[in-house]
Amino acid sequence: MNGLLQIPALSVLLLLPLVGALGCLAWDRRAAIFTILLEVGIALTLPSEGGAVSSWIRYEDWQWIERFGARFSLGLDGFSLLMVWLTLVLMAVAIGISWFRYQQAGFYSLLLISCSGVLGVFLAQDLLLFYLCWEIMLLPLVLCIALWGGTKRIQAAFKLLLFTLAGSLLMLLAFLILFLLHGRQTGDYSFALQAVMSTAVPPDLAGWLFACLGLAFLVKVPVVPLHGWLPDAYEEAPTAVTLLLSGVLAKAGVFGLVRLALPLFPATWPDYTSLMAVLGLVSIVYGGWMAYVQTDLKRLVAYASVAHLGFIVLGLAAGNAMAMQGSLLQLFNHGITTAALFVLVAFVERRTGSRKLGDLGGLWARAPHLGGLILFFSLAALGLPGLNIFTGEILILLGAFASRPWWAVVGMVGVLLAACYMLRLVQEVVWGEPRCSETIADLHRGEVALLAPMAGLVLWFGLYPLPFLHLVHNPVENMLVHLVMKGGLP
Amino acid sequence: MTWDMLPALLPLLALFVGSVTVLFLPARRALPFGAWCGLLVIGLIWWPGISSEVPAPLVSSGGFAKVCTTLWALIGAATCLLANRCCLNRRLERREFAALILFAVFGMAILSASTSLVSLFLGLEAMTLAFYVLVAFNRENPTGAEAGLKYLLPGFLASALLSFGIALVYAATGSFDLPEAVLLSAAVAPMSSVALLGWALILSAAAFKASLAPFHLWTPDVYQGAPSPVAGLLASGSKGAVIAALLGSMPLALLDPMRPLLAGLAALSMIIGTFAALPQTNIKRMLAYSSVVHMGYLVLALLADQQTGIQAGMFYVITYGAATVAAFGLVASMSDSGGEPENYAALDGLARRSPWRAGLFTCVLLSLAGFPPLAGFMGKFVLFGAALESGYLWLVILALLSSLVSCYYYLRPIIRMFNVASKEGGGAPVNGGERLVFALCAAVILIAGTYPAPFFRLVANMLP
Amino acid sequence: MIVPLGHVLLFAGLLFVAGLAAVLLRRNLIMILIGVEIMLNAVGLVLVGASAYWRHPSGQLFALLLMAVAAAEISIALALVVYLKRSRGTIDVNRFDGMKG
Amino acid sequence: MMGELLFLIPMLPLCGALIIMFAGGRMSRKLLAAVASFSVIASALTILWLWPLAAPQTRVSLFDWFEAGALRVPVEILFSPLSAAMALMVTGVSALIHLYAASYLHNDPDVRRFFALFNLFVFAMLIIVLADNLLLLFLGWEGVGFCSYALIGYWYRNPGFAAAGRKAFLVTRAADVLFVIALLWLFRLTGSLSIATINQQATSLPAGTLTIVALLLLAGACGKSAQLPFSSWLPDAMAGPTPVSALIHAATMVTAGVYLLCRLFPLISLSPTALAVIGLVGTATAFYGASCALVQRDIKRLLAYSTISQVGYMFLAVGAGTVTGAMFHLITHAFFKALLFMVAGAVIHLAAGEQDLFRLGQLQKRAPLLFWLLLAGALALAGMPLTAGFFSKDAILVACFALNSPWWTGLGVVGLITAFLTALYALRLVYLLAADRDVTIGHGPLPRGMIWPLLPLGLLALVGGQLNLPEPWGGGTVLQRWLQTPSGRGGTHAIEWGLAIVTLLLFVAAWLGARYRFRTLPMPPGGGVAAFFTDGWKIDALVRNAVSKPYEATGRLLDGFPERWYTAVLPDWLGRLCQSAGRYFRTFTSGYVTHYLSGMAWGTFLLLAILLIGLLR
Repeated sequence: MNGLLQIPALSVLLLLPLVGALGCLAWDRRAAIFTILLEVGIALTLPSEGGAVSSWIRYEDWQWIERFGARFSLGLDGFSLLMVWLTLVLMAVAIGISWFRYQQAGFYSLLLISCSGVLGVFLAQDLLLFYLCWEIMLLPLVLCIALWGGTKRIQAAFKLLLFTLAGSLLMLLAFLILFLLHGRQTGDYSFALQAVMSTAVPPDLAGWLFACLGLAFLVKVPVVPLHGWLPDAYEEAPTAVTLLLSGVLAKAGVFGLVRLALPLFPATWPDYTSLMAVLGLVSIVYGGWMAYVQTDLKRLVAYASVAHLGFIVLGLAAGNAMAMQGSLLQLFNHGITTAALFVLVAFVERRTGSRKLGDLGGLWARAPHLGGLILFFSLAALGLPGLNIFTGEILILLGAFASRPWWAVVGMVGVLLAACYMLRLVQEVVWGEPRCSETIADLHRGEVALLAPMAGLVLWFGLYPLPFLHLVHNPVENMLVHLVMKGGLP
Repeated sequence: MTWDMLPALLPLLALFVGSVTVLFLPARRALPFGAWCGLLVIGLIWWPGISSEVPAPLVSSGGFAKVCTTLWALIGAATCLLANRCCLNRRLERREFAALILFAVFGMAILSASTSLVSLFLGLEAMTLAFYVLVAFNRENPTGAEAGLKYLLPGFLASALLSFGIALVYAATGSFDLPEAVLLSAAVAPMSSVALLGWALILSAAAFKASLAPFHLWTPDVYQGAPSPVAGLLASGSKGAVIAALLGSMPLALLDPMRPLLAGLAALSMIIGTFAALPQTNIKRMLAYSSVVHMGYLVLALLADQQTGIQAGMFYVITYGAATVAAFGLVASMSDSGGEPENYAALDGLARRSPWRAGLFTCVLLSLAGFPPLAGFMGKFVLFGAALESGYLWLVILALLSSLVSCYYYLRPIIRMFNVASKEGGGAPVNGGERLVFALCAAVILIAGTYPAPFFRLVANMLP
Repeated sequence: MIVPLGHVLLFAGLLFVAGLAAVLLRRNLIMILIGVEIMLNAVGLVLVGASAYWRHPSGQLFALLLMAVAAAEISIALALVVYLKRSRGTIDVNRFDGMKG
Repeated sequence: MMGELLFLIPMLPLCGALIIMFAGGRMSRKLLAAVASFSVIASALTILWLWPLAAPQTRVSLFDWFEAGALRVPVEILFSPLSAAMALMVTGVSALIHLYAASYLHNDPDVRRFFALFNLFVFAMLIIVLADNLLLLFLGWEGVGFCSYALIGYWYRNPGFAAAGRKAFLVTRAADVLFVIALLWLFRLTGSLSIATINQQATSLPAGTLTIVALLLLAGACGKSAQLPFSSWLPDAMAGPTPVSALIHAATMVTAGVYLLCRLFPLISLSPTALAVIGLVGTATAFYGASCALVQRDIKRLLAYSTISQVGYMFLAVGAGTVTGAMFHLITHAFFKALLFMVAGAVIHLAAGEQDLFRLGQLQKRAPLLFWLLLAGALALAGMPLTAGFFSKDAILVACFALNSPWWTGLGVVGLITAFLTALYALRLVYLLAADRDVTIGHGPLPRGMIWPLLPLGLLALVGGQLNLPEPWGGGTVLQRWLQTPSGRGGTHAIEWGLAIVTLLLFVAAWLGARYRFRTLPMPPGGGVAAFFTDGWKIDALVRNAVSKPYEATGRLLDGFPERWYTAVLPDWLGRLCQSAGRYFRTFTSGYVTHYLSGMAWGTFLLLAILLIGLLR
């Protein structure tokens, strides 16, 4: 706020990756590592700096485009902090896993640009800035897929681009309409989120606008009927991109839902909760079912990811503090676990040259560490208590049961399905007589170093999630208060 | 006409005198002279010592005209700088080339500054006459002559339509003055349908110049056959000037019956342009269809409320102009004595051979596609916002859909540039003039996308 | 004014359509150009008629301007005709179809 | 302050597991076994040391696991008489089995993984036993499930073994789903997940809801305890090493369901319907298990069905309202079933891995001590009077008959029939193992480490009845007085004695029958009826055909349509549609300038037409 004396840490956080991207191109791809380390450093110091006076840990605000009252304003609260951490962790993992595989600086440059966009999405407090960052985060990854992906990369990239862009254009339309409406009502043409939130939107229009935003965000997540881009994009993308898509961009979708769609149209929200819950449940069951019959490891994990994201959407729909906290926490948990699984799939493929379930088996006999980590993260993914996914799932289910029991009951079926497909993966990859050649190596030190922190986070969030639950407590409370005041909740 | 009108006319006179003078210079000086001449004009416009308070007849000298003339002069100067390589490669006559460019800019300046249907006609014809020659300038090449023919005949037809339209408007209202003629058209009850007929004919002619569907058929052939710098000038300057004239002095949207016409043109352009660009494999033809789409977007500005319409439209013209000049400039800069690299195949591996060109081309195409944080996004944003404000939701949705589909054809060349391994050696190095133009365009694309406030202040100056 | 403006407009309209027909239906470059000239003459007719109707000379001035412009246009066109005839040996416009799609 | 030390009880095995996992790479085989055994023994000693804390119900909390909304889940231990007794049984039996396993796996290359999982299992089991919060209990619940999964598939190179582990996990998971639903429901009703709080508030809950919740809990318990209809995983689970079967699938984990019901008995007992169903499930399973055990050829599968059957008795006990009876039978069963499994392991070891009863024999000649131990276990299982099994089983049946209702009397009669069958198959096992025939001989002599851990168990199997000797027998009902749990309606002396006599008669009948049928070299059972029983009433095939196969097949169908169609075919088709629209619009630009001129003319006409329409309106 008084940004003169303090370092504007959020802006630095947001813009540094862009500098890093230029550094990659101009100097060397090592700039990416320096950048991401610096970013992690900044992000870790963030909570200590701010005061606990308001709900914002930090807030930075600059004039940007007077003509539409768009401001360069960034705000950080517990929820965004969690998301920023997730982004940076996964970005570091993405860079790490690509390091020996892709030599071109452009790859890292694109990753960093996308990183900047994602951070912007998590921090922006202005609709225009949000939209800008929303697009910036997507395109570099699309290019990464198109340039470094598998055999069907071009189609996959375009499918991803067009599906999600269709959503985001709807979002742009909604923002524009909201902007004009607000301007007409108050005479103050502004894109600032706080200002626009006070607009009185006629109920009919609010329904449409909410649908636009909801579509935009849910395509990104994605929930099941909107997931058309997902299997191919996940399968064809380089692992770094896959894990960012599932680990970070999907989260941006939910984040947008929580941060924009709900607060902007609180009164509309009750009309849509049932639909949202049904979408979540369909994702859980359908995703789980599809995951079970996949023969490609990456596709299996991709559908598993859809199923898990369904829980998060379900938690939002449940609309009570417990479920929402669970959902927000689950964003982080899912990010870590799914990313780790994708990383492991990449390691398996690197060693055996195949991702087909039929070609694999008996990994434990050849590479026990790799097998062990696959088992570990699979257990996390199937919701074993004490590991991170369980933490979020049980909170979501408790919350969902409290508001509509049958949602939780259907959700529980998803828990069973998760066990089915994850154990199938373990069965076909880890156990059995080894089918791969004798010579494959176990994880080397660098690979362990990549996965060990993630495993640590899985345990930490599974066994002692309390600090993080406290982190998202205030944001959830604030939002619920807002919803209740605006008639979004009884 | 008196001497105190001279300051107002000075930029136009400078362009005209320049275009004559350049013919007497040594050939190697001609194109730089053209560029300097453009800068001189800009200087004359903005030099505080020259006050243009006494208006000249037929052309205005207000803020709108000043900014427009500046734009066309800049684009003209850029075209001169970009033309050098292609003139040298193909041994074209540089003096005449520079003279024609300056003359075309002269026509554009009159066109966008016109306050009367007479000057409008005059400007349009001056510009078009220069382009007839410029398009066919590379006459050794059979496509050059063919392009000339394909621009000439529809151009003639358009002139006829335009002049008949003007004559009808005059017959109905008794005035050539703009915008009185527009405002009178609604008032002269018995004759208003004649006036409207006249405006519709004028609109068809303008649609031809701006290549709005279904008047766009010449565009791809002419862009392909013309030398790239000329195509760039044609796409950015000539179309921009026509749109500027429609925006600034001919508020057709004030006539209610004209609105569906405009909306129809916009819708058709977006649909046809977008789809027809999809299967293209020739860069210049793709850019041609893309320009059809962009002109369709620009019609939205015509439909908007005039104040916001002018701002949004001119901002869009600036962003689109920068991107288009850079795109055609890049094609020109990669040309050699064998011709220009037209097919996508020529782009394969460009990122290896010439990373800066590839980078700029990527920026340009992404800006045209409207990806933030590049200028094209901001342009579309204000444009669609303006259209939405005046209630054209369906057109905005159509425009959004067309932007969505258009991503495909903008991204395809980008992917080829980076994807396929290099086949040939590095292209010719970028020369100084080109570097200047590219830097300027890149700056506009980036700044207008991330911090557009100065540009908005600029276009806000244009309001009457 | 002896002839009502309506008649002038009607006649000019017919003339214009005739010229348009020539432009659209002929494939010979010269014939197309003649068609355009007919259309321009229709324009001149309207201008002069309207000028008389409004008792205002500007229409006639415009007609003169139009003639000059038409002359300039036609000179360029004829130069092209000569060039095309010399290089390709034909002035059938549809023989020039090297670019399409 | 002493209270905090209670956390040592589960933490010691966990530390053992972690040490073995992370530092075990450089340890010798002996050291591994020593670390693993020591951590469990230390845990058992800690329980004994802190035993005084149990009577006053010590409750210690370490930190909060969750806190969100109304939910607060502390990591809290409740050291009550019930949990202390159960914990002591678990650690004690575990310690013996750990020692046995050290010898049993003396030449297995992967023993580090075994001991790590084994210790982890003890940790998770102790969490179940000691947790007061249902969510924490669920942590242990799933933890033992995982360990069971990993240990069943311990010899992972055999895909069938790994699949058996997976089956165990999935079947129990299916039941757990119902359990978690009960948990969610309880939270919604009481706003807490603490067992104590739930039990307290249970009386204020509506009766219908209560019944459903109790039945859901029953389902969860059935999954873990391999009761009908979730029983089919246990026989397959015998793929694991025998110590695993002894510890997890006989003595401890499979009784976790019973333990859960005992803990939540105050809640469950409020619903007579639920109790009736629990009794029914228990009796049915007991009969089912016994009927299947009767015809098994595989020694371990026989014991597995026997376990299913015996755990059924425990359910019957809970249904009949005697928690003490259930716990009593749970403990005695742990003794004699662990003993039987370990004897079976030794027998298999002697026969070089042969598990077919009809190829084993000559036990009393080759290893007389082992034979006597077998006999002790089998007699306890068969419920020979004065053995541990006799007293604990009788307690249950007494409780049934004492209720004096047709339903419970009926169940009691079935229980008696089952007792006869039990005696029959237990003695069949003895006769077959003692049979005089050519047998495979392998591996040389039995390691001593595999014998002596059996001795205490053998002793306990015979005299364990003293733990809770009923009053008419002059016993002090030690267990009952210690646990202070409901023990059902006390039986009259007439019922006690009558039942004892009937049981004795049944045992004798069974002995005579077995002697007649199995003493001389019998043929293996054959024919369709036998196959039906051998395959566990074909439940497996039923589930496979009704659930697994349709699930997978439908999944494959859906993967083709709509999934592939929607994610691949439809987008491609749309793309092609756009492209062909583009090609169509391209044809307008035909290359003929006359067409371009016509295009302009048409365009003008179009504009004029729009104008005209507008004007006419």
